[in-house]
Parts: sequence; structure tokens; C-alpha cells
Amino acid sequence: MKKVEAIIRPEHFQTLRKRLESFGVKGLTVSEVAGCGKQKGQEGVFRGNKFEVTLLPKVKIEMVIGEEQLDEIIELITECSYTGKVGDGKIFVFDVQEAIRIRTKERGVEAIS
Amino acid sequence: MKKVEAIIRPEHFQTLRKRLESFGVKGLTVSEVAGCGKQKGQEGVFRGNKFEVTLLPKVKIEMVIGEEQLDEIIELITECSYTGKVGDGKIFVFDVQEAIRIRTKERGVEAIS
Amino acid sequence: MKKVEAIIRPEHFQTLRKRLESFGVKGLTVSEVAGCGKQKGQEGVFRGNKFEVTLLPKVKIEMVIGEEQLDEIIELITECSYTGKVGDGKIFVFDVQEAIRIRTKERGVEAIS
Amino acid sequence: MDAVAVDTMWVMIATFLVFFMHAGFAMLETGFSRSKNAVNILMKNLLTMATAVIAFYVVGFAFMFGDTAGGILGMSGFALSGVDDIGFFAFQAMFAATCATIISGAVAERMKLGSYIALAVAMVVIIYPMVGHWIWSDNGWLANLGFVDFAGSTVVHFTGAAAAAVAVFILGGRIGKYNKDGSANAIPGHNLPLGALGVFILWFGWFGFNGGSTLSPADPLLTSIVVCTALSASGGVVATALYTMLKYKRVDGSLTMNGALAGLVGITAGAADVAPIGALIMGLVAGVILVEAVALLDNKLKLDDPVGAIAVHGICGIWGTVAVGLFALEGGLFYGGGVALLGIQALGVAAVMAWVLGSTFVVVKIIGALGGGIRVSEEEELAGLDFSEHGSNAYDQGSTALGLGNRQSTAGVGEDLITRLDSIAKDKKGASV
Amino acid sequence: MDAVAVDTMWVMIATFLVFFMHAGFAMLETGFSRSKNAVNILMKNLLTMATAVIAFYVVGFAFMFGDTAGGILGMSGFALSGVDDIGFFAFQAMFAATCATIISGAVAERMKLGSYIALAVAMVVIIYPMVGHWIWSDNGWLANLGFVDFAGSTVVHFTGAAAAAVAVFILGGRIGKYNKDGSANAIPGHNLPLGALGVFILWFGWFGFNGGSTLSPADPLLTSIVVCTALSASGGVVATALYTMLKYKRVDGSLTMNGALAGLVGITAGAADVAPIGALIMGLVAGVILVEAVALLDNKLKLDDPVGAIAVHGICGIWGTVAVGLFALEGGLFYGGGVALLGIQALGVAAVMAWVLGSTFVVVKIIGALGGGIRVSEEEELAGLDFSEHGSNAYDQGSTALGLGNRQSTAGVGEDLITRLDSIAKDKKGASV
Amino acid sequence: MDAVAVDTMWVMIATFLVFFMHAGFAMLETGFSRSKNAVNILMKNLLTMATAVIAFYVVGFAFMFGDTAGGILGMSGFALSGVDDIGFFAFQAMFAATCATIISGAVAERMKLGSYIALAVAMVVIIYPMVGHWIWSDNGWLANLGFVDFAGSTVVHFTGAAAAAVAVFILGGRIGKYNKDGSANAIPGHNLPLGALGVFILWFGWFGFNGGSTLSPADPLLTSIVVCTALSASGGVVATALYTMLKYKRVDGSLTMNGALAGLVGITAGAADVAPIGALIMGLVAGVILVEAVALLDNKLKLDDPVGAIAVHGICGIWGTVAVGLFALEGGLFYGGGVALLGIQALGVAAVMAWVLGSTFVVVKIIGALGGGIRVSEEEELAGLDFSEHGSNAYDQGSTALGLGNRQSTAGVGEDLITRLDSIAKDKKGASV
Ligand SMILES: Nc1ncnc2c1ncn2[C@@H]1O[C@H](COP(=O)(O)OP(=O)(O)O)[C@@H](O)[C@H]1O
Ligand SMILES: Nc1ncnc2c1ncn2[C@@H]1O[C@H](COP(=O)(O)OP(=O)(O)O)[C@@H](O)[C@H]1O
Ligand SMILES: Nc1ncnc2c1ncn2[C@@H]1O[C@H](COP(=O)(O)OP(=O)(O)O)[C@@H](O)[C@H]1O
Repeated sequence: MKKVEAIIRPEHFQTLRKRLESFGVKGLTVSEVAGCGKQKGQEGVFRGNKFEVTLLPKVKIEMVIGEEQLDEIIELITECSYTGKVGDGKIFVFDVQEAIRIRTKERGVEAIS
Repeated sequence: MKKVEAIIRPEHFQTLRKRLESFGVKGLTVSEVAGCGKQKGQEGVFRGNKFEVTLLPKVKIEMVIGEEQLDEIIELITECSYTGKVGDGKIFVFDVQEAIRIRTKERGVEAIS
Repeated sequence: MKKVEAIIRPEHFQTLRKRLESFGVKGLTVSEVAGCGKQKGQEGVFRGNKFEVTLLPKVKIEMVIGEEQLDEIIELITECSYTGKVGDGKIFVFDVQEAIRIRTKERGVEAIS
Repeated sequence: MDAVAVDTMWVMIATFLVFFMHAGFAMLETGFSRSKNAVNILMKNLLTMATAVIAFYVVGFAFMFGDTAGGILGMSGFALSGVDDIGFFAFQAMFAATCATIISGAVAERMKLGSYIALAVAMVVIIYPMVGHWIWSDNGWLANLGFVDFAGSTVVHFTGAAAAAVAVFILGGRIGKYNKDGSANAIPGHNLPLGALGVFILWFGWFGFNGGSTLSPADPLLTSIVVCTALSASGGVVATALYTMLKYKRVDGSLTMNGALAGLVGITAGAADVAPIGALIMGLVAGVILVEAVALLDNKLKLDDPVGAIAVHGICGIWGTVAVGLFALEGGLFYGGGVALLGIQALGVAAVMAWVLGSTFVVVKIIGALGGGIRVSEEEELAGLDFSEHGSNAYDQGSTALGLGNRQSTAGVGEDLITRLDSIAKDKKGASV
Repeated sequence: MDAVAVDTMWVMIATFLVFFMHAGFAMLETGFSRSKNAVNILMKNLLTMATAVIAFYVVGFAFMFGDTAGGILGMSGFALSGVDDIGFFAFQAMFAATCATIISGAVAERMKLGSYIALAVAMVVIIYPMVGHWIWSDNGWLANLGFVDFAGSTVVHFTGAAAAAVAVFILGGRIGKYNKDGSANAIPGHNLPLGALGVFILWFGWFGFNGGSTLSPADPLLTSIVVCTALSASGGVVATALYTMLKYKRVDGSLTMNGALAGLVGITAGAADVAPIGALIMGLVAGVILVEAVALLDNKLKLDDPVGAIAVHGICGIWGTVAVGLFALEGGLFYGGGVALLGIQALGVAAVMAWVLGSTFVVVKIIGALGGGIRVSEEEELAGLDFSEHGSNAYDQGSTALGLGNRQSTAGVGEDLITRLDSIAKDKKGASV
Repeated sequence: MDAVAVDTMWVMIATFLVFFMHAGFAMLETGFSRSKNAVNILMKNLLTMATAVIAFYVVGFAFMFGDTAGGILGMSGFALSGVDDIGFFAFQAMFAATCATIISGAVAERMKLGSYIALAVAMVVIIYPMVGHWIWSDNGWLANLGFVDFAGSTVVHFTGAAAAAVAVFILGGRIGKYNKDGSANAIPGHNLPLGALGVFILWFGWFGFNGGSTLSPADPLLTSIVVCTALSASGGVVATALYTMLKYKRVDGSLTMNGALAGLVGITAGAADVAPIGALIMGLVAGVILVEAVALLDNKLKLDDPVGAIAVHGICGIWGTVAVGLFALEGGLFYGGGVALLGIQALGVAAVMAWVLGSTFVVVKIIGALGGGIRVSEEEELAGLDFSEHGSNAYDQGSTALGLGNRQSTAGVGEDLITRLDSIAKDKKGASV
């Protein structure tokens, strides 16, 4: 099993979610994060003082999936989240030792299917 | 060392936290996440338009623990977070390369005990 | 590649971010989390009822970096986030299997530089 | 210009101000409860005003101010038939709504909307008009005894709070409020700025509540009434701030806000009968009483009242009524008037308490029997009443940041909630509407 | 004391109350739209009040109440020259601002600030005064026909809503509102407690709106007007709550809030001409109409109106105007008055509709042509108007928790937004200011 | 109906409106500062009202309006003894509270609650009454010179702002406000909708502030005063919006809100003496002055004033006072009145400035010496004043989503905060309460 962690633009999330669902991804967990990287912040004005917005809102998606799906899922994420402008985000892949479904106590691939 | 990542129902969190504490877990980190899986969303109404609530709020608990505690902790989480209905959540386990306690610069198991 | 996960005091974040930037870290992702560990909570009063604040706000920083930077970055985080009082936080290190930059489809170290 | 026009103007303006107090109640109660129940509490307040105006128009006003049947209840003027001074009706309708809405805060976060509205209607139709007839109609038996309740510490505030206490007693505390060992947990309100706004609005409206009760700006006591109102409210604030600092080591925000209301309730009965200095003292005492009353109700009596309504309107309502017997320039104990007035005031409070506790108990039991209980299911309570009773949440701050939009912060409590909503909806209609 | 002073006082107080309604509009509209556009909607409301007062002072008042040119338009009193009763001007200026600000809610979340202000000025300068002259000036042609619109269901509310409909029609829906198959999505408002506060404030102010339209507290109808206003609003609330329960299985929070306004708009034309029972029925009907109107506009007509302004002020404005023909004690169909009045009322609505739709269409087209369109860019709309048009967000709750402070919840939408802001700023100035 | 009753009614209503301005101040200041200090700022506002009413009752009113001691200070009427017109007292007490509460916004987010209250009491007891006696009592020396300050641009607003400037100067900026190179950072307010609500409430109340200062609706100038107030406020809004668009390329939300207040402060002195067109110009100028004043104070003078109180009430207060010398129909420079009045106005401002700066400096230094400094500890400031001074937070949005409930967003700043709270509590009591 692998954990895929994708950090993407917030506005891409809903499309990606639907695509992943059709593809057959069984579960995922998302959270609001903020990030910085190549993409530079913006400038705000409040009462005449300029301020820099150094962190940009991103969405982090975590999915634990079977190894065989990995390439296709990476493909799919890359496709859905692409604009070609800096800030599109990153995908990271990790090894997973074990997965347990609390409801059924199933373990391993069963737990995530 | 292992990292245990549990995604559970929000309302189970406080009990679980207390149980983990009594069990001897030394530290944990939680965050608010949203997830989807087997559990289907709900339907809301606003100004007469129905809308689907596709993501459900969950709590993510991250704990880095010693390997020997792993089974018992999985047991404990499964117990506390169980209702038997879909949506109870998942536990994932990862390898940890290193842990450092910032305050003391201790490393490895020392850092988390 | 390694993933460095640091859980630190919120008020240290901005300094750390600037230091990491000067050091040459190319990207990072942060999120708001809550944690408990050695550090005990505080007591609040609302309408005369005392309540315990069991979870303290922390910031979680995630960075995927090249292996060669690991030691220096740990050093840097430890330095910036140190007060010597309990609650300074932890750093965890994980292996990363793969990294992909969505914009360019670069993989591996290229993706994070 | 005839005097009638001037009096009419005064009463109308006071009517508007008392109406506006309901914005204050709504904000206070919303701010002091949790965000997952915010829409519900707002609806309870808005619907109280709406149903109260209608019910008081059809029946309540007649019971309260109609020709008396033995000093007990009025019996003419249904749907305003034969009523000349309908400006007075408008003013009084706002008072009736005030009395009823006091309950909404105390039962917040767990009482079914339908059951609550049924109770509010009962309040406006009979429970409150009965009290009002006794004390404010020309021939009420308490009025005839010389009972003094100028603008309604007892008639409006204590009546509402006593009914609230009954409802809370029957309901029980919110899930998570009390531990097994009987100790109480703090359940902090979710938006104190809204709560504070509510307090300012209430204070503002209260000037109309007390001042308007003169029914004429030519009343030579008017300015004194306004000054007493301001001084007592101020006394309440200062006393609560100091006393919580003493008792809890912090100036408790939400109690100090309640303190203003404690002072206001405390002066409502006596505004036309005491001196400014008396008003100030009454307010200071009310502020201290409030803090103790909240602790007592919360920890000892286990009446879980999220906004402090029973303490503010009930306990301080009693204080305000009884304090007239102490501070009244005419007949007050401290001004050499002996204990006669004090006795009458106490008797009045006791009589009203007996009637309100008893009648409300019966009414709530009937509502519960007809509607399958007055409390929402445990599951709905955990999820918050907003989503289950109203289908959407009060806040949606996240939508912009994440594009998640529809992520419901309170929707995670169990899969079968939705499937049960239709039947709940039916229950509710059966129960009350 | 002379009668003039008393009347002046009454009109001034009513002026203040109608002014305060704008706080209500601002809160309602802010609460019902998304947080990323909150500053923008607040600015639209504040600037509407400011520009309306000035524009009505310079031109609008003269067009509306100046010496008539053939019953069509007034032609004297520019900048109040030669105007004696400037208290009446103050009162009327608040009405003009009300009419204009109705648009702001309907076009929320996507219309350029500059374009909106240009439209608001046009409303106050000519579109609204024309209607007002026809109906409220001594020699207006509709007034002469016997058209009844006591406090402005048509003059103020319908006029504003009709103009709003035109602007919304030209603008189109918000991104994400409609799916390809034509179905509508819910875009929940971000802060219903603020919305509810807005409703309470509006209701409060409406007492001045309707009550103040007597221009004197000596008007024997005053108390009846106040009672009718309260009953109709209450009817609106109750009907909406029950009807949404029936139709959607939940008491819809935001629609019930709108229901109060539906009842208020519904009684504005007839407040001085109907009986309390008539007012109650008119309000009940308005509440049901509202729910259907919102569904109709939203789903069928695809007029995306985030706050329901067109339904509340437009459809219920028509209802209120026409209902006078049914419920008026003198001349109403239900009171044996035949259909004459009904016909006049309908004619009036039709005439006003023709003028407002036509003139607003032309004005909006001109504004669009001069300003490079009236709608913000897609990118700005996604990011929210607050950051792009005002440079900061409405909320910054996060700063304390995280020390992040400057994390902008709405700033992530695209790298070139900032670089385009200067040119946008220039466009905007060209367009309207 | 006697004229007295009508005048009383007018003054009472104005009293209520000026009271209500404090809801506006509270909302504005809360919205413009950070959420971690929201309870604290609310408490400061509520306690200002409460202590001001009491202190003005006991002492302040006597100093201000008592029989004069050489035109410098009043010396009779303590605790209202021998005072007939206590309605006038009520009205004036609200003014005194207004003057004091101006300070609360400027010192927000870092001044100890106890120290602040001590300063507020000093304002109401002596600093403000001294100024008031000079200008508004029958025998004040400035009044005798012909100084014009109709409703208090100088007496109330400039006095409050000058004291605020002293307190801010002594306090220094908030942590993080100024960089080592002296440049200023933006610290955005956390809730602009609340801030906007505050502005609308203030404007609403201001009609009572200026209009009520006639003390009678029979004053033939009343309607002109109301019109001038509306026009100047509108001018302020429009000018700020346009000027920030010019200067910063965006219509700055919070400055435009301040712009309304700038216009209101700007017309307060001259409302009864200028023409509508003069009022409009005064407001427009005030809006521009405001933007420059905020920039100047923030960046050059380094007076860190989170809500812009010093710019709004101070700089625009001076402008309003001096502008009377330019725009007064009688005696104004632009109306051929020469520079005499202008000189008197300038002299008045200078005299008031000298007194207020000097006396406030001494008072604040004394408070600091007695209370161990007037500023909270760095640790408390970082954590937010809410938790350390009041024990709970203003918002608890998270409880529903996560069931975390007690997670304190501001509680993470250091382990020894709690252990120090008791001693802080003691300090505070020593200092001021
Ligand atoms: N090395 C990294 N470790 C963790 N997160 C990263 C890393 N680099 C980038 N990110 C995340 O990805 C987001 C997009 O990266 P950025 O460099 O701005 O764009 P791009 O991927 O198009 O070059 C960042 O905002 C950050 O949240
Ligand atoms: N493969 C997965 N990867 C990451 N998170 C998952 C995965 N599957 C489920 N989750 C998380 O667990 C939660 C519960 O899963 P769900 O499938 O709804 O219930 P159950 O575990 O009872 O079958 C989801 O809401 C989601 O947050
Ligand atoms: N074993 C752990 N697993 C995950 N997070 C931890 C663990 N231990 C500590 N943390 C996180 O680190 C934070 C600081 O830890 P704490 O024990 O309070 O201080 P210190 O590291 O100084 O001993 C905690 O609030 C928690 O968020």
C-alpha cells in the first residue's frame, strides 16, 4: 500500500474529487493547509499599510491506495490539477505499513477497498 | 518507531484522548479534516435548493510511538471509535526514521517518551 | 528524499519560515493542529465554571527535502523553535518514495528543487 | 397640537424600542450558545415575535386587559373588537413577546422548535395575560392590593423566567453539561461580540420599556425613570465585574454582560418609585445576586440555562420586585414606610410563582405528550439543531478558503440522521404547528 | 408647543429609523452572501447611502417633489433651493437610498463596485424620482387617478426590485450557481446570525418607514398603521415557516427571515387603508408568495439573487400594491368596493414596471459600455471581490491561532491577479466614479 | 400638552440614541482589532458606559454644569443634589461616556483593563467636565468669548482623542506593529462586518447627538441640523472612498467606514451654524483629512491606534471646530465674516489641547505608578487579553466541528501565564478598581 499526498489549488479540489470517485478511489481525507514554494504571495492593503500574503491556501489530499493504482492516480491528479502556472502543487508518495478499518477490523488492502 | 494515523468520528475524540492518556501515550497531534469513503453525505436545504454534503468532518490523530506499543494502541483506537456503522474511520501505520524533541535535542525513542 | 514534519509553537512559525527560506528550502506546507504532550493545558473560566484547555494550538510544518539537507534543517528548526520550556515540540522524519511537481511532471529531487 | 398625539407618539416610539429588544435577545442568545444551534435559536426568537403578536392580538390582549372577571382574567376585546386604543395594544404585544422569548434562551440547544413555539403561544395566550391582568389591569386583585410593578419585573421578567425554569427542569441539561459526579462543565458561547451587541440593544430598548410605561412624556417622573434605569444597569455592570474579579480572579465577560441586564431587570418594577441613589444600589446588589444565582442554578439546582435567563429575569426579577418594598420613596422600608409594602410585594411574587410554575408545568407536559417529547433526539442534539431542523448551518466561513463549500461542520454525527428527518418533520407538525 | 414642532419631531425620528434600515440591509446582504465578498457588499451599502443623500439633495428631490411638468416630473428645488420643509427632504432622502440599496443585494458577489454605484446614482437621480413624482407628488398622474401606495410598496420596493431584476438579468448568475443541465446549486450565506440581525433592524426601521409616512403623530390612523405593520410582518414569518416546513420538510432559516420582510413589503402600500385582520392575511399570503417566488426566480427564471431581494421587494411589492385593491376598507374588492381600485393598482404597477425596466436597461447598458462591462473578471469573482477591489478580507479569525496573520483565505486563485489590479482600478474609475 | 413634555420627549429620545452609539463604538472597535482581544474591548466599552454614568452622576455633572467658579469649573449639584432637570443630566451623561470611550479603541489590544477604567473615570470626573464647563456652561470662559461648538467636535470628540493620543504615546505600539527600520505593518481587524455595523449604529445615534443638542424640536434649526449631519457624513464616505482609490488603488474598506465618522465629527461643531452645502464640503474635506491623518499618525508619528480614533475624533474634530470659522453663516470667513471667529475657534482648540494633553499625561503617569504600569505583559499581549484578563475567548467556532470544544486558539503562548494570573489580578485591583 502507498499513501499519496497531493497538495493542490483549492479550486481544483471538487473536480478532482469527482474524478477520483469515478476512477474508483474508495476513500480520501482532505484538509486545509497553507503553503509556499515557487509561487509568490500577493500584496494586500489595510488602512493604507501594504502587507504581504506569504502563504497561499492549498488543499491537502491524503489517500491510501493499492500499489497497482499508483501510476494512474498520479496521472489523474496531475491532469486535474494542472494549469501550468507556478503553484499547481506537488504529489508525494509514502510507504504504508498497515491499514485497519475500524468498523470491521479488516487489515491491509481489504481495509481500503 | 511507528507513526499511527487514525481518522475517526469527531465525537469519539475526547474519549479516545482520555483513554490514550491513561494507557500511557505521551503525546499526540490532532487536526480537523474532512473525508469521504463508504459513508455517504447528507442533504441540506438552503432557500429551497437542496445541496449535498459530500465531505464529512473527521478528526485526524497522529501519534509517533514505540513499535512495541503498536498493537495495543491499534486495539484501543478500534475499541473507542467503534460504532459499527460506516464512517467509523481508518488507522494507517507508517515507519518513522527519526524523532527529535526540540527542547532537549533528544533523538529516537527518548524523544517520544 | 525525506519528509520532515515539525510540530512547533505557533509564535515561532514566522521566524522559522524566514530562516528556512534564506537557508534555501524551496517549499513547505503548514497547517493548524492541536496537540498535547508533556505540556499541560490551562484553565479557563466561563460563567464561573472552570474548564480545562487540554489541547494546545501548534503549527505543523511539512517539508520534503533532499537527504543531504536533513541535518542542517533539523538543526535550524531546533534552533528557531527552542525556548527550553515544555511544549517546544517535535520533529519527525519519514522516507519519501516519490515526489512529483504537478506543473512540470518532474519527478524525484527535481520536483522539489 | 393635542396631547393625545404627543402621548401616541411616545407610546409608539416605546413600542418600536421594545420591539427592537428582540434583536437584542436574538443576538444575546445566539452568541451565548454554540454555533451548531445558531439558526435554531434565531428562528425561535423570530417566531416568538411573530406568533406572539398574532396570538396576543387574537386572544391574549383580551384576557389581559378586557373587562375583568373577578379580578382574575379579562374577558373582552378578542381580536381587538371594541378596543379603542390600539396603540396601547401594540405596546403591550411587544411586552408579551418579551415575556415569551425569555424562555427561548433558557431552553436553547435542545428543545424542539415545535414544542417551544407551542409553549410560547401558551405563554402569550394565557399564562402571561393572567399575571398581567392581576397586576396591570385596572381591577386586578394584586393591583387592588397595592402591588407595585411599574414596568414588569414580575409581570414580564419573572413570569418568563419561571416558565423557563419549568421547561428547563423538564428538559434536563444539555448533553455534556453535567458529569457523573454532578459537577458542571463550561460550555462556552460561540460569539461573545454578538452577545455584547445583544446587551447594548437590550439596554437601548429598555429605555423604551421603562420610559414608555409612563404612557405619556408629560409624566413628571419620566426623566427620573430614565436616570434610574441607566444607574441601575450601570450598577449591575460594575458590581458583576468587581464581584467576578473577586470570586473568579477574572472579569468574566459573559457574566458582566448579564450584569447589565440584571441591573435593568432589577429596576423595572421600581423605576417610578425610587430615587436615583436607590436605583444605583438596587443595580449594584442585582449584579452580585446575578453571579451567585448563575452559580447556584448551574451547579446546585442543575438547571442548565445557556444564557443565564433564569438568573437574570427570574432571580433578579424577584429582587427588583421585593426591592421596591425597601427603596420606594413612598412606603419603602428604608424610607420609613414599614414592612407593609414589602409584604405585598412578596405576596405578589409568590402568587405569580404559584400560577406560572403550575400552569407551565401542565402546558409543557401536554405539549410533550402530544408531540412525542419536547426534546430533540440525542443524535440531533450532538449534530446541532441547525442542520436537522433547518437543513443548513449558521456559518459557512470555509467555503472561500477551500472551495469545499458544502462541508458541514456539524454533519458528522451518524448516518441515519437524514433518513429520520422526514418522520421528525412529521412529529413536529403534529406536536405544535 | 406648536403642532409643527411635534410633527417635525415625528418626521425626524422616522428619518433616523429609515436611515437605520440601511444597517439592516447591510447586515442581511452580508450574512446571506459569501465571506469573500463581505467587505464589498458592506461598501456597496455604505456608499449607496452616501451617494444617495448627496444625489437626492442635488437633483433627485427636485425631480420628485418639484413643481410638476405635466404630472410626469418635478422641475424645481435643485440643491434644496427654495425648499422650506427640509425635514421632509431628509425623510425622503432615506427612502431614495432604500430604493437604490435594494439592488445591491441582488447583484451581490459579481457586479463591479463602480458600475453599481453608477447605477445607484441613476436610480436616485431619475429612475426613482420619476416614479415618486407620479405617485407621491401632489400632481402626479397616478396620484390623480387614485392609485394608493401609502408608504411605497411600489414607489420604493417594487421600483428597486425591478431595477435589480434588470441588473441581474444582464449580469447573469454567479459562477457555480447553475449547472449545465440548468439546475441551480445552493450557495449558502456565510453568516445567518448577521442576516437575522439585519431582519430585526429592518423591521424596527420599518415602523418608521410606515409610521413616519403619516408625517404627523396626530394622524388618527397612526396606531392602526403600526399594528398593521406588526401583524403583516408576523404573518409573513409564520407563513414562511409553515410553508417551508410543508414544502422542504424543514423550517428554512433564511427564507423565514425573508418572510418577515415579505410581510413588511406586503403591507407598505396598504398600511393606512386596511384593517388589522386584513393586514394579517396580507402578510400570511406574502409569506407563501415569497417562498414560491424565490423558487421561481432561482430555478425557472434563473435570476440569481443571493439575498432574495427581487422576490421580497418585487413580487411581494406587487402583491402589497394589488392587495390594497382587495383589502382596502374604502374601495377594496373584499369590502364591496368593486374592481375599480384593483384596476388602478394594477395599472400603476404596470406603468412603473414599464418605466423602470426600460430606463434601467438603458442605464445599465450605458454603464457597461463606458466601463468595460459591469461584471468583475472571472478570476476576481473566484477570489472574492474583497481582496481584489478592497485589498483586504472581511475576517481574519486565524491570526491569533496560528500567528500566520497574513494568510489570505481568498488569495489563492491565480498568480496574475495582483498585476492586473492597477489596470482594473483604472477601468473602474473610468466607468463610474 | 405643555411644551415641556415635548422637549422632554425629544431629549430623552436623543439620550437613548446617544446611549446606543456605544453599541456602535463597541462593534467598531471589536471588528477593527484582533479576535484574541475581542472580549477585552467589549468589556472596556461596557464598563466605560457603566462607570461613566455613575461617575458623572456623583461628580462630573456638578463640575461641568454646576455654578461656575470663575468660568473654570462648576461647583454644585454633586449626586444631582438640587438639580431640577435630570433629563438634561441623562443626556449629558451619555456624552461624557462617549468622550471616554473614544480612548478605548485607540489603546486597544494592550492596555490593562484596570488602568483603562481608571483613566475613563478620570476623564468623566474631571478632564472632560473642565472642557465642558469652559464651552457649554452658561459662564464658561470660552463660551463667553463666542467659541462655537454646537454638539461637541471639540468638547467631546477632540477631548477624547487628545487623551487617547497621550495614552497611546505612553503605551507604545502593539507588538509587531513597527519594524526595526521604523516602518509600520498592517494588523488587519478581524471582523469588518461588525465594524460596518458599528459605523451604521454610530451614524444613527449621531442624529440624536446633533439633533438632540437643540434640546427642543421647536428649534427652527432642527431639520437643517439633521440634513447637515447626513450630508457631511455622506461627504466623508464618498471622499474617503475616492481618495483611497486614488492613493492606494483600492477602495479601502475600513478607512471608508472611518470616513463616515470623519464626516460626522466634522459637522458636530457647526451643525447649527452652516448651510447644507457647507456641510457637504466640510464632510468631503474631512474624508480626505482622515486618510492623510491615519497615514501620518500610523507611519510618521508612530501612534498605533487600531481603530483610527485619534484621526477620526481628534484631527477631524479640530477640522470641524475650525471649519466653523470658515463656513458659519454668521461670522464665517467664506461668508464675509472675517477671521475673528476663526481665531476664537483656533484659540479654543489650543486651550483644550493644552489642558487635556497635560492633565491626561499626569493622570496616566499616576495610574501607571500605582498599578505597576498600564500595559499588559508581553506574554499576555501575545496570547491575547481575552484569555488572560477574562478567562475565555470571544469565539468558539471550532467546538462543533471537532468536539474539541476546549481548544483555546490563543492559549499556547507559554507555560507560566496561568501561574501569573493571580498576581496580575491583584495588581489590577490595586491599580484601579
Ligand atoms: N518541498 C516541499 N515540501 C512540502 N510541500 C511543498 C514543497 N514544495 C511545495 N510544496 C507545496 O506545494 C505548493 C505549490 O508549490 P509551488 O512551488 O508554489 O508551485 P509548483 O509546484 O508549481 O512549482 C506549495 O504552496 C506548498 O504547499
Ligand atoms: N483510502 C483512504 N485513504 C485515506 N483516508 C481514507 C481512506 N478511506 C477512508 N478514509 C477516511 O476514513 C473515513 C471513514 O471511511 P469510510 O469508508 O466512510 O468508513 P468505514 O471506514 O467505516 O468503511 C473517511 O471519511 C476518510 O476520511
Ligand atoms: N508522540 C507524539 N506523536 C505526535 N505528536 C507529538 C508526540 N509528542 C508530542 N507531540 C506534539 O508535540 C507537541 C509538544 O510536545 P510536548 O511533549 O508538550 O513538549 P516537549 O516536546 O517540549 O516535551 C505536542 O503538543 C504534540 O502536538
